[in-house]
Amino acid sequence: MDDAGTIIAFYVLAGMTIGSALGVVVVRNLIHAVIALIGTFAGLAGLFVTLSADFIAITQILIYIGAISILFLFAIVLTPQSGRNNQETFLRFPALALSGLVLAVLVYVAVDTKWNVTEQDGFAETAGTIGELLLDKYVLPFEIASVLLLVAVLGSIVLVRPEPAEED
Amino acid sequence: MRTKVLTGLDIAHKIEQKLAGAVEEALPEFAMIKADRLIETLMYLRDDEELNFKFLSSLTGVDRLEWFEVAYHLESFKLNQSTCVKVRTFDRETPLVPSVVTVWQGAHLQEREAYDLMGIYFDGHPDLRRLFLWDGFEGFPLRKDYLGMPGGLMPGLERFPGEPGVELSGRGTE
Amino acid sequence: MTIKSEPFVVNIGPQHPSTHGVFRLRLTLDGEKIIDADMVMGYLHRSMEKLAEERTYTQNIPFTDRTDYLAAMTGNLAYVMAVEKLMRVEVPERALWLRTIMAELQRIASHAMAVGIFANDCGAWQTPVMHMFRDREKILDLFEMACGARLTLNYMRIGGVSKDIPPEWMPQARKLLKDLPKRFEEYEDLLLNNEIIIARSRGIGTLTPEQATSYSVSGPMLRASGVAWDVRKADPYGAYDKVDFDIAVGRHGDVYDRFVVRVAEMRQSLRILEQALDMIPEGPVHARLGTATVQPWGQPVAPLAYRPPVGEAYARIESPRGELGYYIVSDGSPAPFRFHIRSPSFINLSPLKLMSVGMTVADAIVILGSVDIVVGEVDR
Amino acid sequence: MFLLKGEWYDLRDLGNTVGGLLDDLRDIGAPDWTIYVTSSLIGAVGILLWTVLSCLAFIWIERRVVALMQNRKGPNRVGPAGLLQPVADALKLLLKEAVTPRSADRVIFWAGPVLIFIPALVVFAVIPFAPKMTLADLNVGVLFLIAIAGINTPAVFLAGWASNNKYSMLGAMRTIAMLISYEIVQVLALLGPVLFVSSMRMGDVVAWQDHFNTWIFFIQPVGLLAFIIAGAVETNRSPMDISEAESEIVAGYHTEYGGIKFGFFYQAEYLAGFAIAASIVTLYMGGYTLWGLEDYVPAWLIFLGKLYTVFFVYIWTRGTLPRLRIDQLMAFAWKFLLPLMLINALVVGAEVLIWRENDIDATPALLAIGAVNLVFGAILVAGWARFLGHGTGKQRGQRAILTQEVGAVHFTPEPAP
Repeated sequence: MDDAGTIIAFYVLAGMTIGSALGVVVVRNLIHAVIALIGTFAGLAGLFVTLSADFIAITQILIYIGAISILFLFAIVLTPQSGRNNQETFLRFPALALSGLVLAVLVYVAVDTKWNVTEQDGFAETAGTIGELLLDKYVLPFEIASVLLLVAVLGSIVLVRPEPAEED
Repeated sequence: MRTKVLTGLDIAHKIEQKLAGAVEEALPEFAMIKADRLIETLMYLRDDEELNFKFLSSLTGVDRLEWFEVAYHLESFKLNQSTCVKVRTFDRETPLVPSVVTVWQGAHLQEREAYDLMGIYFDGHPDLRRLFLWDGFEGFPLRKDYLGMPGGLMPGLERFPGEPGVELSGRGTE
Repeated sequence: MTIKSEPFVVNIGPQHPSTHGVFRLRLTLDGEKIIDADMVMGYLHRSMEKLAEERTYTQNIPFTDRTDYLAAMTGNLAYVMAVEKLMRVEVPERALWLRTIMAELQRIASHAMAVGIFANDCGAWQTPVMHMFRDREKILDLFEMACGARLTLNYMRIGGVSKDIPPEWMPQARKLLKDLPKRFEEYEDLLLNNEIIIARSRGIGTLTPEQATSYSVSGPMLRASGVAWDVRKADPYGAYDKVDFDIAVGRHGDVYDRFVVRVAEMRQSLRILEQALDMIPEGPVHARLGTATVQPWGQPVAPLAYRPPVGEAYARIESPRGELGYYIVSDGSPAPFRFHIRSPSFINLSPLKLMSVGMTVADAIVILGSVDIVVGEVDR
Repeated sequence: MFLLKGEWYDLRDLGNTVGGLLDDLRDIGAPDWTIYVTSSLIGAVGILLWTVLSCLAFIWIERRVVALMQNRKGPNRVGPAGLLQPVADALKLLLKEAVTPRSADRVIFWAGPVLIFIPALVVFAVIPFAPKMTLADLNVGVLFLIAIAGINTPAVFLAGWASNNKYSMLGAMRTIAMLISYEIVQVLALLGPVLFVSSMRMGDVVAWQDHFNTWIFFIQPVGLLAFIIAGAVETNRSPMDISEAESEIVAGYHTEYGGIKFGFFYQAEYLAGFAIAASIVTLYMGGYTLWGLEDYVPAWLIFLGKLYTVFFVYIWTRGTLPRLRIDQLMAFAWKFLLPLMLINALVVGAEVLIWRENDIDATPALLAIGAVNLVFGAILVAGWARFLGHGTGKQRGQRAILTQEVGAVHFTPEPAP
């Protein structure tokens, strides 16, 4: 896995991910920010590919680019008078501090963890393995996630349901 | 079967029986209704069982030079009869007649058209705007005195190009 | 609580594939739902009513072609009938029959377009229109044989028609009449029973008979609302009192019924034509007009012109689009003193807002298609 | 014939030719990465060439065929029988000025056509044109198809939004609503083949169909139907072309695009159509196999033949059917196809489980499954339609009432739905 191609790909993709993630924060136009977010997702999917996690990579594209970004776009466009521009807010510095904190924690964990390095090849078929794990070892979190989604669906239906007419 | 045409005299007779004094003038072709009693007369024409003029076929303005008149051609589907009544106003600056939108919804567009082209104002019309011409258009083109041609010609005021007008008032009426 | 999106205004037209001309519909939308509809017209306004006041009665006939250019015959017919009423002219029998035949051919041609374009508005990609064009072309060929023009025909004259049909006209007309029923059957099969068309047009743009009457709606739209009113039957002109036909009436007054009524009327027109082609008598096609009404005018040249007596006349006929009326006021001069067209396309638009509020954009297009407007006639 | 097996001049599978070339490269001692790059370049260029040529050909075919359906001639002036018309059109699009509306968002406006074109092309990477003619036979190929098609959604939205035109916006919104709904249907429909084959590799799906001498179409008729409909939605084909409904919103999300930018949309639409047809052929209709004929006839020709046949069906519907309304289309996805596909997935799962657990012979098992699925599917479709109030005779066309009575009123209010 340590051939030149993978390493180059890793740095290119990492640059793309971080660059567009920065774009999300910096760009003023909300729609442009969503585009940058799509770039982040795509970069992330590429990173998964370099880890030979192709199922996760494809799912990343399917769910995040195909659905989540659309959700953002809908939320931006359909909110009346949402305005398309980010305004300066006083929350800027607290947010910066918070994200700095998160970064510090992540870096610390990444450095501190003893990463297992195995000589074993990547999974040939990741989908099957993930499926088995989901329905076997991690069935409880999986089911809880399903219930959560169901509640979310019901909630959104209740939200958009037109009120029954008062008259007649 | 042919449509029964109620002449102006017939219809004037009917109206006078019910609403005395509402008819100003009755001719074979039409009955002229007084403007202030127009709505109740037309309501009567519409709702009376024997008249039943539920359908406003045509509404249009005519510039008779001395006065403006609005002609209403009415029809009844049930009784298969038709008639024509009119209303007039002598004011040339802002001719004002009552709007009949409350009687027939179909008058809405036709009154807008008459206002747009003939400059007849309809009192009580919900949305009296220009229809074919744009907002801010000057004058009302179907009026006989609308614009002149170079050389002082006023084509609308002549009988026909090349034929001088003899008398101007109330032309087209006998 | 309900979530509403910001209302926004969409202009359908003046340049839009399905406004049938330069007509503009301003829709205020909440999402796809229409909350307000406003018509803007006049892009094709040629001020015919004013122009006609400076032209002789005969010179005005071409204007009537150019109002409803898909049904020029009926436009001609209504106008000359109004003038004849004013002049009290007796039209010869053969001319009456010819007028009837031409008007019915024109009705088939016009309804074919209406039906085809309606299917187009529903989203059928040109195919129905093209098939309808095939039949319409044949009818236009017949018109060309009779009067030399295909679209703006200028065929009717005050007191008759411009000229008699040539001898080879009849066989060709009969051949067409033999072909058409088969085609109509095919169209009825393909369009009337089409699940998607039914889904798109049932229950859309419904008008009750009371609404339709109050809004001065006429023609197929009125009949689709269930009112059996057809001027051809109620006040027969031409030779309609001598032929046998039915009034086609709809059931629910929705867009689909307007479509059904038009298809049924094409059938009835065929029925009229079949009888008329057999019953048409020989004879002159133009009335002899006395010198009392035909007098020289103007100086120095003095061409002849009709001078109807002082008075006014309102004549109405059943054009393919509805009740087409001409209101003419004469002051005894060779030109009309007032010339007003009661155009069915224009007045049938009055309930457009009523029909389209609460529907979606797609429905508004279908509703507008079902009104079957010709913008030349809306704006005049 | 069999002497050819695997030689570079064996045109039955162009993979052999490329393989021969790569072997030569290896022989002269080129480094691994050159071989890697060469093979992917050849594949990419090949696919690009093929799509462009097919597009040109099918633009002509579509116009001629639809013209035939409409009693007219279609393009017949440029070149023999109008064959060069698409080329002329393409040239015209290339030469036209690329206008950007002043109020448009310039960057996204430019990005729109590109973002739409790339996924439409990338999809073909996983399509097996012949046994050795797959650019990248991913082991999640089926998912890849859907994921890449899903990139279309934000691209369409961005194109519509960036145009700053209300028609475009409406079209974009419609497209998104439609694509997202039908993507779910598509995924559920594809569960059928995937469960049977128990692999998401496209090559495996074809191999499975070849091995059992059956097309998945025969054991998944309802699934194929749903997939075809979802495919029509995805490629904006009639009767689901509401996102660019010409009679309503002019051209939908690409109203403001002209010149070659429009050309991109136009070609992307064709590519999407080919991709859907290719997926149908691969997943449901046996791919490049035709019961042994692929040993004699070039397999990729068989594949293309099937592909064009399926694509022709889309042209056919375009020439014949009117268009549905957006709410009807959404209702159809959520109320009709989605439950149907959920039940279908359940049934397929049960069938596969029973088959596997009991070690039944393939032939009787497949016959039984096919019969069960056909009957069950038919009952389900008819029953569900009836449940939703369709096909109960209420929808039949009614004729007008004929009457002689002037002034009578024959009105019955429409019964409430």
